[in-house]
This record gives sequence, structure tokens and C-alpha cells, in this order.
Amino acid sequence: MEDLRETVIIPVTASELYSKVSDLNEDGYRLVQACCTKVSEGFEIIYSFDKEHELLNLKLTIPEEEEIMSITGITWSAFIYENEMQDLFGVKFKHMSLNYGGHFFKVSQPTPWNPKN
Amino acid sequence: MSTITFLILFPLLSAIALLVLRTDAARGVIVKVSATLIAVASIYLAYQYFGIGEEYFDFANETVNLGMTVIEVLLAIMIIYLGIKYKKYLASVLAAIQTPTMIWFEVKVGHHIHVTNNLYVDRLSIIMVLIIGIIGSIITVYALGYMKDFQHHHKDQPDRRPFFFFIMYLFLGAMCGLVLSNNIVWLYFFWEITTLCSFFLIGYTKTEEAINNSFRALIMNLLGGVGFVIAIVIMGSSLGTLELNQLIMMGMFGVPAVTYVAALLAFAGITKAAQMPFNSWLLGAMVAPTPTSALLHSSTMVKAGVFLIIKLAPLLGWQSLAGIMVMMVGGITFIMASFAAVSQSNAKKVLAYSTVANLGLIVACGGIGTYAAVWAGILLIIFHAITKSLLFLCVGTAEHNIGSRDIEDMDGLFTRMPKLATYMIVGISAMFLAPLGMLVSKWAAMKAFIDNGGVLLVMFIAFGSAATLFYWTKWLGKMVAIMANRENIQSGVNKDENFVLSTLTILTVIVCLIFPLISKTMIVPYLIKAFPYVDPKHMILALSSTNMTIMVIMLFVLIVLPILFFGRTNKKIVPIYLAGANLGDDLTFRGAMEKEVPVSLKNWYMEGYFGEKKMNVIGVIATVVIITGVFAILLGGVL
Amino acid sequence: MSYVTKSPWLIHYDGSSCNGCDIEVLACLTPMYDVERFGIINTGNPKHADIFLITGAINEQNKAVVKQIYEQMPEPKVVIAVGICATSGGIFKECYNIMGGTDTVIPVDVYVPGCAARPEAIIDGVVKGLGVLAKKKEAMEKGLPIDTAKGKEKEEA
Amino acid sequence: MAAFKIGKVVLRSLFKKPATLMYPVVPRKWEERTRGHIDININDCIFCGICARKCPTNAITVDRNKKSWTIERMQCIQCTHCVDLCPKHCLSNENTYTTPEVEKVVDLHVAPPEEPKPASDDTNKDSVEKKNA
Amino acid sequence: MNMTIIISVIAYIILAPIVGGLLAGIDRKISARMQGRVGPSILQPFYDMFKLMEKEAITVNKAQDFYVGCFLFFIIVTGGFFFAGLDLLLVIFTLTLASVFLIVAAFSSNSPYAQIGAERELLQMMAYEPMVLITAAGLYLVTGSFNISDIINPENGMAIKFLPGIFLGFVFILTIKFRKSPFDLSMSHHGHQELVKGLTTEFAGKTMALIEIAHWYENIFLLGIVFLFIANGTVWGAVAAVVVCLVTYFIEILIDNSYARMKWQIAINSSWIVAITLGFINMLVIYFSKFVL
Amino acid sequence: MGKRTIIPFGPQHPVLPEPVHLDLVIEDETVVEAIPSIGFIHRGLEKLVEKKEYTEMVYVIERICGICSFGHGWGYCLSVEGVMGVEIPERANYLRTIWHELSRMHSHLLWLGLLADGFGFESLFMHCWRIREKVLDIFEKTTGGRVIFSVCKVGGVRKDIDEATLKEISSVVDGMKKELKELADVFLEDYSVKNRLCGVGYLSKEDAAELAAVGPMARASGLKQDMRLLGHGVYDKLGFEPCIETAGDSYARCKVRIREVFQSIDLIIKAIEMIPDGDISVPVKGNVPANECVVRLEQPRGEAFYYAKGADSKFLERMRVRTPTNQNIPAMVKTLQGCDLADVPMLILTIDPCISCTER
Repeated sequence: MEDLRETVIIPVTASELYSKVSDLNEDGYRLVQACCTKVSEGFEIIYSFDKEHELLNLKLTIPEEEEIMSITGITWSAFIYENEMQDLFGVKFKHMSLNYGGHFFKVSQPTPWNPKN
Repeated sequence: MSTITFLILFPLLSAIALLVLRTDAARGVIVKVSATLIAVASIYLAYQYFGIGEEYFDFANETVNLGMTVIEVLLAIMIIYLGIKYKKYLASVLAAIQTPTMIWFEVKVGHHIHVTNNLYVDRLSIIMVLIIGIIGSIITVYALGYMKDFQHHHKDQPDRRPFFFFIMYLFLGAMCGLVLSNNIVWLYFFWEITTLCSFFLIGYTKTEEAINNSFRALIMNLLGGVGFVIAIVIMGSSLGTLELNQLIMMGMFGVPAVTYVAALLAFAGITKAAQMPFNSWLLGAMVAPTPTSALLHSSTMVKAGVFLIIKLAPLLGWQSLAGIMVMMVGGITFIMASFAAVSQSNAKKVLAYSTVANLGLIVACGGIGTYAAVWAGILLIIFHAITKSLLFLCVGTAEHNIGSRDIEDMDGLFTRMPKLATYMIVGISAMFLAPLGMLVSKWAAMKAFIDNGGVLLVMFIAFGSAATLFYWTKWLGKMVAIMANRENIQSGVNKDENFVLSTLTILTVIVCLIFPLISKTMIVPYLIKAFPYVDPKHMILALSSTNMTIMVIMLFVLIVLPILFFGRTNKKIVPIYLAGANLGDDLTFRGAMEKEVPVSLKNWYMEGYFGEKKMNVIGVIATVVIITGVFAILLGGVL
Repeated sequence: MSYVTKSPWLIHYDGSSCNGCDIEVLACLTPMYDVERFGIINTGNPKHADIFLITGAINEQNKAVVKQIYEQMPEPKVVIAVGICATSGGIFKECYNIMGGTDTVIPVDVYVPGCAARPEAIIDGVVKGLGVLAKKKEAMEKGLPIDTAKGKEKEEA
Repeated sequence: MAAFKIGKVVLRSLFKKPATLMYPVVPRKWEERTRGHIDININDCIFCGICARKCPTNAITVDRNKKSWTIERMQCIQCTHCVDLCPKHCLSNENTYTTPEVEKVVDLHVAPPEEPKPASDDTNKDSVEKKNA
Repeated sequence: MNMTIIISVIAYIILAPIVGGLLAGIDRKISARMQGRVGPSILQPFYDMFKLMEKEAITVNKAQDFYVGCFLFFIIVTGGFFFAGLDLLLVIFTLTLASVFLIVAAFSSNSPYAQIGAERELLQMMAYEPMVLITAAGLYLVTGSFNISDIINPENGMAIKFLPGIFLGFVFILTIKFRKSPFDLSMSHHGHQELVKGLTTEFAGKTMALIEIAHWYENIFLLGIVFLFIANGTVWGAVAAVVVCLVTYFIEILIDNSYARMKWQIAINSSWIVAITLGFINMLVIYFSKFVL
Repeated sequence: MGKRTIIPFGPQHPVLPEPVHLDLVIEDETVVEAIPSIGFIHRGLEKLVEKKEYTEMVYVIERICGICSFGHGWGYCLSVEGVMGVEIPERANYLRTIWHELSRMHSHLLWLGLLADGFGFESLFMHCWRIREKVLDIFEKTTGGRVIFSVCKVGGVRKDIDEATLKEISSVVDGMKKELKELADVFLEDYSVKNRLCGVGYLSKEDAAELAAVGPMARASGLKQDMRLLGHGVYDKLGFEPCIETAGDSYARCKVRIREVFQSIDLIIKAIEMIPDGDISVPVKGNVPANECVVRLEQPRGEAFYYAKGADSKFLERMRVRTPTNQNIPAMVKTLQGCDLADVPMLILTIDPCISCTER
């Protein structure tokens, strides 16, 4: 029961994210989700991966203006999460394979989770 | 008699004049005057022999025969030369077989056979002459404006219009000769001229595709020509006559050799009428400028083939192998070409397949060979000639104005070019809808098939009509789509073209209205003559007079209804439903990623079901099997 | 005697609801509630519809859509806001992407409360809507402007 | 032959009584727990305002001075959170729902000015006013 | 004789929409019961129609109304011809004309859903047309006439005796013509569809009402063809024919409620196969017995 | 050939009650390409954590979706309980499991009905929904709501089910088996249904893994992936084994869900047999500590993901819900390519889309 709630969170840096995700993908991990939290130092992005019910979380903390590598090249299904982060937070991604250009969620104000932008 | 001579020779004179006088103005005058004269002459011919009905002319003249032979040799040399020049050796070989055989026959046998009646007029040839004289010449008028635009659009190509018009008029003359000759050798002569003319017309643009296709047409027609020659040889040597009416007479009395002649002539007819193994030449001919297509496929060339078969109809039917061959080939062509048309989006190809299909129907009617079937066949010839030329010319005009001959690009034509769209709608409706022409004949054909054609032909016509319905309505749908916010470009249409199109449209409607009259005064008398063994009192036509009257009334209603009601609505006009994403102009909707996506409406083609290739392969195999089978049996009978 | 009340066809659009009301709207069509007893058909096509059932609140995305569907419905027509979200924005009222209830975009004739609105409530709402429909039809026949039939527009917007 | 699999069900249904509840001809019987609408026994209310503060949709307003408890019926999501939190247990969940209206319904409950009398349904009803939003 | 024709045509024009509407109402009631519901009143189709008449007059373009009007007109004419005992082929071709008008009306709207609906309707027409023509041919072979007044002739007996295959084939395509599941591809009277309302998406108000009425006419006319198979000119024959019509209608309702909507491939394949097998074999048998034996 | 037609599919479309837009590029009737556009019902409710206390937030989270409402409530509670380190009573766990499985039944029956409607089988739709009402009656009786229950709270559940009612539930769901069997036969054996389902929308095991499909979508392609195996609730005690099919087409997805309905019935009956007495909740007081917790729960539609981050206040700093549909959209887009237009509604349905879940 207890280990169920144990959350494995591995911090990563923006530069090693891509290779790490790539490794995980080759290992047979699938992307569960990616989620962004607005924290004072910028964005905290958690990528979750799963392999046979084992969950692995990568936590990436970046300053707001930093552009990070899109992982859609590795797992295409990440386009949903990346577009979401782009629309709601204003996280910048490089080389997205399917970029809705801010029209994934049409919101009345741009990047509502990060009103400064 | 003089009218006949005029009809055959005058086009030739005009042709030479057109070749010599090369200015636009002169050409315009000559074409318009000649066209009028030919049309008037053909009407005069009809008037002249209206009461007489049938007359044969003794026009025995050795010089004419000699002249024909000389021209034939020249033509053969020309074909052989062209064949070698363009490396199409098969054409040369065929010509090299055909003409020497013919000359050998002339010298050896033909010379000794006395031909009493070289020319003749009967009601069928009057009908044909009217079609050639009116529709054919009106097409040449259309060609004036069209070719001007054509050269304007294709600046890179040399202006060979004098030659073009020369060939066209030559063609008209040859066609008149063809339908008026009773001497089979003369018939053959004109037959060969039309072959060659079509070769030049198809190859007009001299692009590689055009040359290939023109040679394909040539080779296939020469193949038919070979059959023709053999038929003449057999006819001359074993029947001892060269007269068509004699041949038919002998056939009715059951002279055995007639079967071979009929089969070979029917074979020639099948090639010329672009029936199934040979349909590809007609499709290839679509590379030519549109007036050519209209001329070749609606009123002349292919009509020569079906004319011959209809003429021979009394010799065909279930009792003769030739008849079975002809009706099966026609039936298969009808169904396969109709199916293939479903998968086409190029308007000219649709028209081409539809032409092939309709010719198939006529051929099948001829093959059945009963008076009811022939009645249907002749009606089909009339309606098809008018309607198809209208449609071909409409497509030509559309092509020059919207820059495409693809049906898909014609959407909303009703908004963009209302007049042209109306012509086309009339033309399309006339091809398959109830009170209009083609359906009447289809109906008659169906009745004839049920009575005499056997189950298979009934199935062919049932399924073929279903496909016909599909592709025509599909096209019709494109025409009628109303796109509120598209610009009207009708004014860009050339005056000559507009005149021709409206005339043809009116003609279509008029012929549909008066077809019972045509049937009564022209077709039925012909049938009584052609089928002397059928008691005229018992000649029950496929359509009872009640039905004809109803059809005419319906058509009248259909003309009146739009005049009274079309577009008269005071309802509020609202935008179309686009799942809540209409951007307001009915032409775009808000798509994914906030893009403005144009509303595009495209038809169905069902490539997987009715793919052109598939249908052609099936059709060609089936018809080749039938034709070779029939000839094998015939040959077996000889040996 | 007007037939609008005997055969109200409806169109249903999900503004930004949670599905709860939507499935209850659908449940109305199914054997237990069977609104076809009243001649109600879920047409799905605004051009055939008399009653516009809208569930969920309005947001930036669907504002134009709702408006367009409403405009494409022929008169007389009635808008029924089903569920709390459609009536007032409900629990999502404070969300950044929610503009409010249906009445922020189009005039609403009947409000059906409930989270989720029960099928019974929806039936009650439709019955109420029929009354409005009949009135609108009457106004239409008299040539009065139809929106005045109810005499109320969106004031707060 | 696996066609017509549903035939049995369909034909049986044809001759059976339909499953339809026939609402509104036959009124619906509600379960005891059915979350219909929130009711208040205004006499017990101390106007502490917890319900108003904790209401997820801010449907409840409590005015301590006017001694009024107002609920916007078209806002309430019947989560019964207020019922759970009410220190005096004067809020209750009733199993009948607010009827659909052409206007947004707001129910205003004002405590009677005097000292609370023994509560009865009639007094409640008298103190309820309906007004338009 | 002429009098009876006039009477039957007038009776058709007046009664067909009433009977057709009632049948539609019964259909909806029975369908509802099959689905375990109470269902609407039997008069519901009439309510719907009158309501549509009362709705605001809207259209998407000025041409549509004309086409729909022609559709209704020619459907009535079709039935009129039929009940006047005219040529069966004439009747079929007029029906085709009417259907084409409906399709053209849908095409003219330039709306994608209506257009795909029209396209599908066309496809369905292509699917059932052969069988309809074969039906006419079969009746002709048996009775020696295309005239409906001659087909119902005591001398001929019941056509169904010779045409069981063609009868079954015709009932098969009736599913398409009645727009019943599994072949309600182009538009369906109920249920959701990927094409919204398909063919009828862009028709509203009165226009839609006209289409409804036309469908009632059409249904009666189609049942009339079923009638032809049984009727033999006698009273009991007519009664039997009416009973068979009703049974056929009930079977269609049952089929409607027992099948998923098929795709167009199945629609065209199956109806062509039915036409080829049932129709062709039946015709062959008749030919064989008539001309060979 | 230039014969491509682009039609808008949605936002308003009768097939789907929910607004979703697809640009369908079709050739004849074959879909060449489908470009999804979502966001029509985006509300942004995750951001309400800033305005609603964690105890109120459960009512918001429940209303992410009216179909999987209970699961969302449970997932939220689990994640907050995880952050706060709260242990809930065993009876509450049982009750949650029972409600969750009932939700699954109702959701799957709803889906089966919609699927039947999607392929134009109206009577089947009606009968599915008729049976479904029985489950809704149980909800009405036990929670007071038909679709939104509001019974889950941080620390347990709000309402208990008494012994008699539990027995009744057990007999009701057991009694449903017979009727369900009849309808399951139609779905699994009827010619016309099989014709519409078999081989349509094939998703290979590799693709399913690659596109990270979840729930029945993944299980129908042969992936053994069911979050109930993780041990939330009392599934481990009930001896749960996931239903796996390997065909990967719509038929397999339908079969997985039908099997799951029967499985749910068994699980419910077993859970009712085993349910212990005791409290149904523990009191939870105080702020949410600055901690993180990730919870994954098997919703009827598949794996849902909850991430809660506390900030030592009554308000959470971040509440993230990733719903199964969200994860299945790539797989849906993939299966849509090359299908028939007539299959589009069905293929959208086979992922059992919950757009309100996806967009929150």
C-alpha cells in the first residue's frame, strides 16, 4: 500500500532531457504524461514514463524564456502535452512535429497559467 | 440526284477553298456560308425525297471508279510513308495488305461485276445526311471561334488551321458519300477517307501523345478496313454483286455466304464504332481539339460504323452468328464503358466513355436485328448525335473559360457561367433522364432486349443504365451547385460558340419534342421497307403512342415548370450548415489549427470498383473471345 | 392551434459541460424516459430544430459555434439551458476560460437547474419551453418581433 | 447464421410492456438520498456564513445583519457540502429538485424578527420569496 | 374503364399521403415498442409535417425549392401513372426523374453533408436500379405486358408464382427505398448519422415537409409494386395483396430494428449480387420455360 | 487526382454529444487524413486549485467529466491523501471500489449504446441504455445522484451503504447478467455488427505501445496494461486479472469492454461479500504539506493520471489530471487514417472519447 504512493522523481536538466527520454523510449518506456507547473524560478515540467506499471518521473526545471527540445520526435503522442504547455504556460519548444501554433486550446487570454506573458 | 452530288462534292470544294484562302476573315465567311449551304442542302434532300422514301441511282461511271482507285493507292502510299516515318510499321503493313488486295480484286473480279445502283437515298440515309449536314456543319462553325481561342491558348504550336478546316470539310463530304453509297466499293472508298481524316484530325497538335493516339486510331480502323476488304472480296467472288441492297436481299433469302460478308462488315463497323476491343482509339482521340471530338464522336466517324451495322441489321439477330457477335460485343461494351465512365473525372473522358457505351447500345440493337431494336437504334443515333455534340462543345467552351476540362473544376458553374451551365444541364439531362431523348431510345432498346435479347442483354442494360444514371447525375450535381459568392464569367464566351451551343440546345429539346413525328414519318417507313417480312399492321413499336404522348407532355411540363417557378422564392436565404464552423461566406469553414479551410466538394469515382483499367481489361478480353470465337466457328464452317 | 408544441425537434450542443447533462439529455431519448412520446426527436441539425438544448458554459471557443447554431435555427425557436453550467457557469464560473452561462451569447428561454440536470427536470424544462414556443409562434403569426414574445433579453451581459 | 441476433429481444419488447416510466404522467418517486435541492431551517440558522464561504459555486449568500440566507438555485450544484459543514445542522438536502423556470430563481430566506419559534414548514414557506436575478 | 382510372388516380393523390403518413406513424410506434419504449402517437408524422409547414421559411439558395417541388410533383406523377395502370417502365423512369430532382436539390445547396448525402443517394440508386428494372422485366415476361392494368389480370394468376426470386430481390431493395437500416445511408429518419441529416441537411421548414409528403407518396407507390406481385384481378387476390404489402412493411420495420447500418460497399455489393443471383436466375428459369420448353 | 474533399466534422455534430472538430480529408468515402482540433470545452478547471480549498476541490474535479466522475473524485482524493499521508478505513476502500466498478459498468454500457448508435443500430442503443438505467438507479439510491455522486472525500467516503442495500445491489447486478448476455451476443456475434466492427480501425500492438494508448484501447491490442493491478482500492484482494484481447480492431475493443462489464459484476458481487464493517472516513484536518504525489487509476476509459503538489496551505499549488482520452487521441488519429467516412464516428467512439476529460 505504502509503496504505491511513493513517487519517483528524477531531476534532469534541459540539455540531457532529450537523450534521457530517448533512452527511456528505447528501454520500452511509454510516455504517460507531461505536465507543467508555474513556479517562482520558471517552469517545472514533469515527464512521466511507464513500463509495465512502473512509473518514472523526470523533473525539469527551466527558466521561463528558455527554449527546450521537443520530444515529439521520440514519442509523437507528446504533441498533445507540448501544445498544451505552449498554449497555457507559454513554454517554448523546438522542433515540434505537430505544432498547433497556439490554437490547441483557444483561450480568452494568452497563456492563462502564466499571466505575465 | 444533283442534291446528292452537291452534298458529296461541295464540302470538297469548300475544303479546298479553306486550304487555299488562309486569312481568318475569308475562313470565317467560307465556313459560315458552306455550313449554311450544306445544312440547307441536307434539309432540301430530306424534303425532296420525303414522299419518295427510297430511290436508287445508276451512276455508273468508269472514270469515277478509276479515280477512286487512284486516290486509294495514293492514300495507301501516304499511310505507308507516314507509318515508316513515325515508326508505326503496323499501320504500313495493314495499308500494304489492304490496298493491293483491293486493287487485285478490282482488276480480277470487281471489274466484271456490273453495278447498277451506285448511289441511293432512303430514310435512314436521309436521317444520317441531316445529322451530318446540320450537326456536322454547325460544329465547323463552332470550330471557327474555338480554334482561334485554341491557337491563342497554345501559342507554342504552329497555326495549322487551314489544314484543320480542310480536313473537316473533306470529312463531311466523305460522310455524306458514305451514307449515300450503295456500291460497296464506293462505300469502302469513303470509309477509308474518313479513317484517314480522323487520323489527321486526332494528330492535329502533333504532340507525341497526339501522334501515338492518331496512329492507334489509324491502325484499328485499318484493321476494320482489312475486314471490309475481305468482305468485299467474298461478296464479289461468291455472291457476284457489289450492291448493298442486293446483299441484304440475298441475306433475307438465306444465301449462306452472306453470313461471312455480314460478319466481316459488322467487324469493320465494330472497329469504326469503337466497340470494346477497339474502344481505345476513341478515348485516345480526346487529345484532339474539342470540335474534332464532337465531330468524330457524335455525328460522323463513329456513326459510320453504327450506320453500317444498323443497315445490316436485317441480316443479324439470334439466327446468325454475326448477329450474336454484334449484340454481345455491343452489350459488353455498353456495360463496361458505362462502368468505366463512373471512375472518370475528365469531362471529355466521361463523354468518350459514354459515347462508347451508347454506341454499344446502338450496336447491340443492330445485332438483335428486329424492327423494334432497329427503331431504338436509329432513335439513339439521332439523339446521341445532337446531345453529344452539344456536350462536347460545352466542355470545350468551359475548358477555354475556366481553364480545365475536369468535372471537379466545374463546381458552381451555374453561378459562374449560368448560360453554359444551362446548356450543359439540358445536354446531360437529355442523356439519361425520363422524358428526354436518350432515355426514350434506351427504353425502346430495353424492351427490344427483353423481347429478343435474352437474359444476358437485359442484365447488361439494367446494370449499365444504373451506372449511367450515376455518372451523369454526379456531373449534373456539380453543375447545379450554387456557390453564392463566386464571380460570373459568362460574358467571356465567344459569340459564335454561344450561338452554336444555344442552337444545339434548342435542337435537343425540339427533337425530343417531335420525336414521335420523326418516328412516324422517317423511321417507321424505313423499317417497313427494311423488314419486308414483318406485316406493317403488326409492327408494334416499343413505345405505344400513349407513352410517346405522355413523354412529350412531360417534357412540355418540364420546360414550363422552370419558366414558371425556377428561382421564384421569397424565403430568407441563410448560410449553409457546416457543423457550426461556417465562416459566413459559405465557402470556408474554421478548420483545425484555426485555419480557414475551403469547402470543397468532390465527387465519387470508386476507382476500386469501376477503375478504367479493370473495366477495359474485362471488356477487351470478353469481346476478343467472342469475336475470335465467332470467326473461328465461321472459319470452321468454311474449311 | 399550433403544431409546434406537438412535434418539437431538438438539437443538443455541449458548450463546455462535464458530459453529465449531455448523457442525461441522451437518457431522455432512451426507453426509460422516451421523450419521443411528445414527438421530440433529436435531430442534430439546427435547420430542422425547434428547441436548442445547450449544456455547459460558454467559452471563447464555442461562442461563435453556439451563436451560429442558434442563428441557423428557423423561427420559432426556444433555447433551453440545461444544467447549472449552462444557466450560470456553475462550478466553472471562475475558470479563466469560461465566459458564463448560455445567456451571455444568446437569449435563453428556459433554465433547467441541476448538476447534473435530471432527465425529469429536462422533460419539465422542455415542456416549459413548449409554452414559450407556442407564444413565439403566436407572435410570429401576428407579425410581432419574436424576441419580444418573452419580453426579456440578456440584460446583464 | 448470426444475422438477426437481436430478433428475440426486439420481438419480445414489441409484445411486452414498454420500460418507459411515463414521467410526467406518473410522477417519479425519489430516493431518500436523492440530491434535489438544499433547504434551510432558517429558525436554527446562526448566520455564521460557513456555508457561503465553502460553497464551491458561491451560490449561497448569508447576510448576518438582515438575518437572511439566500441561495441562487441556478448556481447550486447540490454537492451538499454545506449540509455537511453546517455547525447547527439546519441545512438539509431535500429530494425534490428545483423546477425549470424561464427566469433564474433565487430563494431568499429571512429569519423571523422575533426569537425563534418552534419550526414548522408553514413558517418556512412564508418566509421564502422568489425574485428574479 | 376511363372512369375507374380517374377515380383510382384521384384516390391515390388524396389517400396516399394519408395512408403513407399513417404507415409512417405505425412504423414509428412499432419501432419504439421494439426498442422497449412507448413511442409517439400514430399521428406524429402529420404533426411533424404540419409543424414543418408552420416554421419560418428559410432556404440556402433560390433554386432548391424548385427542385424539391419538382421532386414532389414527379413522385406524385409516378404514383399517378402507376395507379392509372400505365407502362411500368414509364413509371420507373419517372421515379428516377423524381429522385434525380431530389439529388439535384441536395447538390445545389453546395453543403458538404448534403452533397455526400446526395452522392450516397445516387449510389443507392445505382444499387437498386438494376433490380427495379429486372422486376419490370420479370413482370413483363410473365404477363406479356408492361401495362400495369394488364399485369393485374385474372388470366395471368399471381405473378409471384413465377417470380419468387424477383419478389425477394425487390423486397431486398425495398429496404433501400424505404430508407431502412441496414441501408439508410443517405439519410435516416431517426438515429444519429455521420452525415448529420445527409441528403436533407439543408432543407428546412416547408421544403422538408414537402420531402416528407413525397416520401409517403413514394412508399405507397412502392407497396403498390409489391401489390402487383400478388394481385390477380380478383377481390380475394387484392385482399391477399394488401395483406402481403402490410406483412412486407412489417418485415421492413423488423429488419430496420435488427441491423446495424451498413457501409456503401455492402449496399452496392449485396443489392447487385441479389439482382444477379435472384433476378438473373429467376429470369433464366422463365426464359427457359417460355422459349425453350 | 485532386478529388479530395475536406469536410468539417464537428464541433456540432449529432454523432458525438461532445464538441470536437476534425478536418476530414476524404477521397470518395475514404478518409485520407484527419486533423483533430480540440479545445472547445476547455475550461481550465485545474487552475481552480488556487481558488478552492482542497476539500472543495473534489467537487470541481468530479465535474471534469460526468461519466467518469467517481473515478476522478477518487483519483483526486488518493493523490491528496498521498500528499497528506492519510490512511483511509478499509470499508471506505471497499465502497470506493464498488462505486468505481459500478461506474465502469455504467460507462461501458453507455459506450456500447453509443457505439450501436454510431453504426446506426438504434434498437441496440435503446436496449443498452435501458439496462444502464438499472445501474443509475443504484447510484441514485446510494449516492443521491445519477451521474455526479459527490460521495468521495479526502479521507474516505461521505455516505455508507447499508447491508440490505448492498445485498440488493448484488442481486440487481447479478440479475443484469442475463439481459447483458443477450445484448453481448448481438455485439459479438451479429453479422451486421461484426461487419461494421471486425478489422475496422486496426491498431497493432507495436503501434499501441508506440502511441502510448491506454485502457481498453491498449488492452484490445494485446497490451497488458491495467492500473487496477497497481493495488488501489481492494482489487488485489478481489483477485483481479485484466481482460486482454489481441485482435486490435474495433471488435476487440468492444469485446474487451463487454468482458469488463461482466468482470465488474463479478468484482462487485465479490466485494460486497467481503466488505468489512467499520468507519467510512477518517477526519482530515489542516493544510496540505508541500509535497508531491502521483496517482494512477484505471478509469473505465483507461489509465488516468493525477498529480498533486501541496504548498503548505489549504490550497494545492498544482493539481494535474491527465485523462485517458488525452492519451488515446494519437491512437485515434492513427486509426482514422484510411478508414471509411462511415466508420469515423465509430472509430472516434472506440477510444471512448471523453472530450470534457481531455480538455478539462
